[in-house]
Amino acid sequence: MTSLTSHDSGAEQTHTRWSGLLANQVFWVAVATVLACIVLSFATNSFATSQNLFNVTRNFAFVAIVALGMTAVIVTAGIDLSVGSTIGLAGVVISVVMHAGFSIWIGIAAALLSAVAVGLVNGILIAYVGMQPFVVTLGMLSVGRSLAMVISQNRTIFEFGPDGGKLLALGGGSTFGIANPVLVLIVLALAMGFIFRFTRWGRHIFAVGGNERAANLTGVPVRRRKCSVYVLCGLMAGIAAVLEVGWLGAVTTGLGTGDELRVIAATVVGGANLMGGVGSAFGAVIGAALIEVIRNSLILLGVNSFWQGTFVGSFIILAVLFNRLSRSGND
Amino acid sequence: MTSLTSHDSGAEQTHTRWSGLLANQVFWVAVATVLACIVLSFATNSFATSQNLFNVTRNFAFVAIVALGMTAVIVTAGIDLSVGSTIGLAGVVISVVMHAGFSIWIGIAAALLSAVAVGLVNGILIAYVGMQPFVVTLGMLSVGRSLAMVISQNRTIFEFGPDGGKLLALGGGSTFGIANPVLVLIVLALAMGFIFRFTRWGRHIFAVGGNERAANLTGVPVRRRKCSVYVLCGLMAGIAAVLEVGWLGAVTTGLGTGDELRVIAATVVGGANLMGGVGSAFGAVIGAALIEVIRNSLILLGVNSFWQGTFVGSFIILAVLFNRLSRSGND
Amino acid sequence: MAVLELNGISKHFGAIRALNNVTLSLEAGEVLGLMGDNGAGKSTIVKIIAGNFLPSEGEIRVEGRPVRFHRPIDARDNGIEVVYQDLALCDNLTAAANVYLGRELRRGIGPFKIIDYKTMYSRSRELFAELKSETRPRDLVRQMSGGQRQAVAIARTRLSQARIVLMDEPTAAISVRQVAEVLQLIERLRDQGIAVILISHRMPDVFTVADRVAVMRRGRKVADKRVADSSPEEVTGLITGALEVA
Amino acid sequence: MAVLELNGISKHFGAIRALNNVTLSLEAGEVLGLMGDNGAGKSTIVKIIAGNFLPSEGEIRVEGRPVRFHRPIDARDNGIEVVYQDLALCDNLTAAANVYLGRELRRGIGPFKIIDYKTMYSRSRELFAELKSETRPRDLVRQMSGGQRQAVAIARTRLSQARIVLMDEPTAAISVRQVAEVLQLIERLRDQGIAVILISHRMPDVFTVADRVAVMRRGRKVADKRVADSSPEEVTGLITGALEVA
Amino acid sequence: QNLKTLALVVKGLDNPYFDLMHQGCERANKELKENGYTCYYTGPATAADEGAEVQIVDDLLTKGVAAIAISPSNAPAIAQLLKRRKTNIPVITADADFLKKDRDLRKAFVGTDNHELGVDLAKQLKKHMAKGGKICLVLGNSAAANINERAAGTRDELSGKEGTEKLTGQNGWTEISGCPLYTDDDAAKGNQMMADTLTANPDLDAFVLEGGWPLFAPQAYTQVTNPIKGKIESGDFVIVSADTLEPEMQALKDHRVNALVGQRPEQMGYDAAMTMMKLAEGKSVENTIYTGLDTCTWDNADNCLKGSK
Ligand SMILES: Nc1ncnc2c1ncn2[C@@H]1O[C@H](COP(=O)(O)OP(=O)(O)OP(=O)(O)O)[C@@H](O)[C@H]1O
Ligand SMILES: Nc1ncnc2c1ncn2[C@@H]1O[C@H](COP(=O)(O)OP(=O)(O)OP(=O)(O)O)[C@@H](O)[C@H]1O
Ligand SMILES: [Mg+2]
Ligand SMILES: [Mg+2]
Repeated sequence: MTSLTSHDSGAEQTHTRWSGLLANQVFWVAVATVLACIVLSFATNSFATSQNLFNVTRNFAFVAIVALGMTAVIVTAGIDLSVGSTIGLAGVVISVVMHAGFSIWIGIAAALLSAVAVGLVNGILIAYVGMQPFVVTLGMLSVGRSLAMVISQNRTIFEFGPDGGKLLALGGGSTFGIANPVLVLIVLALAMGFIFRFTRWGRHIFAVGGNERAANLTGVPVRRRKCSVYVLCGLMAGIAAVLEVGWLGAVTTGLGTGDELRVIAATVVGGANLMGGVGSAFGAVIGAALIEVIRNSLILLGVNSFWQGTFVGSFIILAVLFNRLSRSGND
Repeated sequence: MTSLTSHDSGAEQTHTRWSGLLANQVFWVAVATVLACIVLSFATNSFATSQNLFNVTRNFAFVAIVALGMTAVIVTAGIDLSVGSTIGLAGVVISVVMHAGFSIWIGIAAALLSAVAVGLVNGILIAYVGMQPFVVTLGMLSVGRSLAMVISQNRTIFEFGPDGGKLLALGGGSTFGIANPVLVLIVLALAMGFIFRFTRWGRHIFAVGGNERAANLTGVPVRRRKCSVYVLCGLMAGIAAVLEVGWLGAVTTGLGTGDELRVIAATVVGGANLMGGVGSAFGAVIGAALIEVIRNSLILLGVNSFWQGTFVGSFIILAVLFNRLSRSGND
Repeated sequence: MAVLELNGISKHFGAIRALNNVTLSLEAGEVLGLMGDNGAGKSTIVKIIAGNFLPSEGEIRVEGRPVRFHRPIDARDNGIEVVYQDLALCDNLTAAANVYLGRELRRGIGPFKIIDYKTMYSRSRELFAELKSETRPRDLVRQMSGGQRQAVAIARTRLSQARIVLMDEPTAAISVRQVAEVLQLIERLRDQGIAVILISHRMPDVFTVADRVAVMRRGRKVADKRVADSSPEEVTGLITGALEVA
Repeated sequence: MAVLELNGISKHFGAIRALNNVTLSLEAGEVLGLMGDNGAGKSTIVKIIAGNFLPSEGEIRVEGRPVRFHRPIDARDNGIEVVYQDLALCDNLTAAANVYLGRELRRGIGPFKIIDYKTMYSRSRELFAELKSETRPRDLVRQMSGGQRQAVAIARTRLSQARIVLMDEPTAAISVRQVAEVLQLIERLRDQGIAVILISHRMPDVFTVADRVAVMRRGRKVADKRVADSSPEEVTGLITGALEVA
Repeated sequence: QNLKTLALVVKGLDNPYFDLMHQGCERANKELKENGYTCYYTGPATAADEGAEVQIVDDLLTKGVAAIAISPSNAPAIAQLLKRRKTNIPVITADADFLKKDRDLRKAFVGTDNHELGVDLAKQLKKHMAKGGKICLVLGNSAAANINERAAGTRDELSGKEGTEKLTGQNGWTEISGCPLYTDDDAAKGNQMMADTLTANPDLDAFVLEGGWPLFAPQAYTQVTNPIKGKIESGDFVIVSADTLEPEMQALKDHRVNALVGQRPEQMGYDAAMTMMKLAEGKSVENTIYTGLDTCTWDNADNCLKGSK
């Protein structure tokens, strides 16, 4: 039906593998990303350096980690606008706790707990009280940022107590030549990919996004599942915050500002559909990668900074457009 | 069905008028707003002053005008994240044109044209190419802001040529003791309220939001309608930009930054449902009013600035929650 | 001359061949019963005639003129009215708004026209009464029972002077009482010289009102004969594949 | 002892009284045909038994125990399986995933269990074959025809050992061939001692398989008698209101 | 010809203040071209986005520029990056500096002392209001270190004690509840907040604007100050503000603000570019290059800026 904007599920395929692949947005975004990388390797002599690749992968790791959680939220037809503030809150919490002399483990636990708490409030209001995700998480965006200011008294924190070195090594260091946040991303992405496909929880969130009423009637614990995706998304934001603080080496209450739109952009460019029922872990990662490659390339190419926004915006649209056009032939 | 988060249409009622009213989010938000105003009139001796009411109404007029356009978009189950950038772009355009010595009419025409152009690009990509509104308008958010920088060369403009005085009077002046932007808002809100209810276009956008496939099958020109709401939303952003520039008396490329979330918050608090099919002009206005009253009251009450975000966020959630709980009794 | 002719229509969805070289013609004032197993392609035929899909191959003629319907409204402009199998209703609108969807009544002068709710409500009430349905024009479709919804979809076809009415299982969810009404309605349509295609899985319904019956199997038309020359048993055999060709 | 009893059940939706003091009982191995005009309240009864709504008044007993179902899964845990009128399918999942929705098969050891797609596909294929439906387990439900969708919904009830099966117009959209299969299936269920409520507007179906027939009118039960003691004409009269009480 | 890049990374492109640095960068370009260099102005789209600034610096180090000047949003984070990268590319700070402990990571600082700017604002305030009073500080983005430093300078000077957290009556100065105001660098929001504060607190005596945001919207600012115009003229109400951009100078001439203390961002941009070129060519530079402050009052409004442009 040419008139309908139905998007194919990344999770299940009919027909042949090949035509399924061609109809898959993730595939096209991956192609676009690889193409961009190849072009850039020839166009600049700094893109394909190991240092730059190290930077690029590390930079998108933070967004991609949160995008994994966001994918789960979007698959249930929800949205989480509070992730940027959650990153700020969790970042402030770990800094304040470690600054006060506690160990890194206590710091991480406190940061993740605070992030999960934000997710839990979102989840309860959305799943059990039945409010619109957009309103709830927009409210929490404001609340989370404000609490971060209250907790840090709006100071920049850059001394992380006795375990400070460990924190900097965790977020800023590398293992086998790969930045630690990237390694964390790889582990989380594989885990989430597996969970989406092979666990009950994974199948249920797709069902909730596909037809919430039907899922409820067939005994899927819809509320519990809906609540859980926001908790997961909060947790991912917390993990990203810990790593980002370690990388930056300092925290202000501005940490993560505006990240919600970046994360959602990555998720959606990676094939998730905001109407629910469609999305994948690999898509989230590849979406984040494409956006970062574009940003990086504009700087390497020395594009006038006023024009950079035009390029980033247009490429996001083009990446998704490319996929639409390639598909319109056979529907 | 207690488990379903179905929201009632603000546009059509069954049953008795009274039970329809009680089930209507707009009604509850209006009650909350009025209550807040009454409480504030007693709690502070400055809220109910004519100067403060003048300020409050003028402040929310800009957001509310754009929220009228956003309501149309959200009713069709779309979203427009580019309005903040559109305000920035249109503001820069009118300033640059008038700064170059052209008359205010040419300036306004150029500003509205540029805003409509952004809306048209959004509309074509969404309606005719079939892309997701979130992606397209997120891209345009970036593009619009960037073009504003390019056009103004990122300078602050505060001299508007020979007609500068007229522009300042238009946006900053008042008529019969009411700020001009408020008068414009009243006219536009009445017009949109009428259009939503009594024109074909109005009925069609509700149909598109309710069931796009059905609307298409029954001969509603779905694509044209979908395109038109983005153009309208762009136009409203353009009008708001002209008034806001007149009020501010200067333009930087930061104009309107972050307004998209403010506008969407107002629309959704005012009862529009992001799943489409539900929304009203009065709701958009009242939603914007409630958010502004909260912001204003926090300053009047001298609330600690770190905590202000917590209050704003919580009140947005509470306004919508109140309505949910009041309704859960009879479903 | 036939009001509607399909010549060698085929339709693929990717690898799936939903229709394979289907040829069909329909006279004015004739009721054609279209039967077939689930997935045989009946709804696909309807959607092609209704301008919902373009056929992959083949040609459609209305009163002898070849036509290409790019949008549903093209088909309607050619006098084709449809009751879709999924009813095509907007849950968030009232029954009356759904009946008039896409052709809202307006009143006023010149370009200043507003929607005429009053007439839409009263006219819808009449249409529902004509169908013996207890549907209230002001109720939201969301809260209606399955049969009430179907009445809304059927009422739509009565708004304009159609030449061809396609009904995709219009009686599936409605009660005995209204089934009789729908069948009578079809007979009245025929008497007005309108051509009707009735898709149904209910053998008695088809044999009551249809002049001709066509049977689809796996995207092909395997039979097309006068009802008088056939029997429910033969048609059942054709549907299930027990009989190869009639 | 009755497997299922409803005592004085009422249900309001705001001002609408969808059910009014309905009392009903069902024995093991009994098939009850539930008929009535559109909007009479049949689906509402099903939804109350299925744990979809709580009744406004009245009591439900399963095998003599009073029960209150707050969620659909509570009803299922009490051995109640349902085919909903709107089928309750997730368009974005495959046929097999829909059949097993809410009770996915898993394999593995201890807490490390993964979804067992293989068994789910093969078992679904068997269930569809049993229903003589040409539904492919790996197809997305979005692309299926109306009858294929219905087969998926019916296949669900076969997964567990139910005591009570509620079918809300299960044959509305399916073809002759499969109607026969569904009716046979109902007979097989009865023979296994399962109680079945069959809602249908098709008189012949009800009279073929039901032991008892109950008729609803405007939220009230107006008749409840053995099929042997009734006739299609009487039931039609009761539905349309031509007969007041049987 | 192939010009070597000297990068100037600012906190955010959306702030008109940084655009003056951009103009300095452009002015320097004329001289730089002859020596084979070009000044490349960049930064994140918004100043709130501090992570993005770190990434941009990282990318520029990778790309391999000849020298880099940074106005850090999150100074310790940029310092941390430099420690990790151990780069040979000469780095200077402009406008805002690193923390004391990190200052050996940069070859020079070009700019003003933000603490001193705050002190100067306080001095101007004291000139008009010797006995103290109820005041409200107006700040920008809550995370902006330079603005917070200015606030600290103002508080220190007014209280007469280093490290004052909040003025609670020291030397007669009190910050009212609900203040400071965070404008998020938004002119419209700044004016709305000032108007609300005036409404709520008729006994307020002064605003100290640690950045000029409300004045960047002259028309709105005019309306906000209309009710207190008379009090400003008579010295019963005082507004002092940072920065001396054109709309602010106009407000000064209209007697809607009592004093302005401005940095010289254009000069800063120029000096930063020139300092970078020297470093790129291996020359040595001074550790701290102050571009100075301009103090403008009603008396010297017409000629206070001569030195900077
Ligand atoms: N949009 C589509 N994409 C892919 N396949 C489709 C699409 N629409 C229909 N089909 C397939 O085409 C075949 C014919 O479907 P159709 O809906 O015409 O059957 P039908 O005869 O109306 O069946 P029923 O009696 O169950 O309504 C089916 O196999 C169906 O799966
Ligand atoms: N959620 C609801 N809210 C309000 N009214 C409802 C709701 N559900 C059903 N109703 C009303 O209750 C009445 C009974 O509906 P129900 O669906 O039980 O009828 P039914 O007998 O199943 O009809 P059909 O044969 O058409 O399926 C109808 O008037 C319907 O409009
Ligand atoms: Mg069909
Ligand atoms: Mg029903």
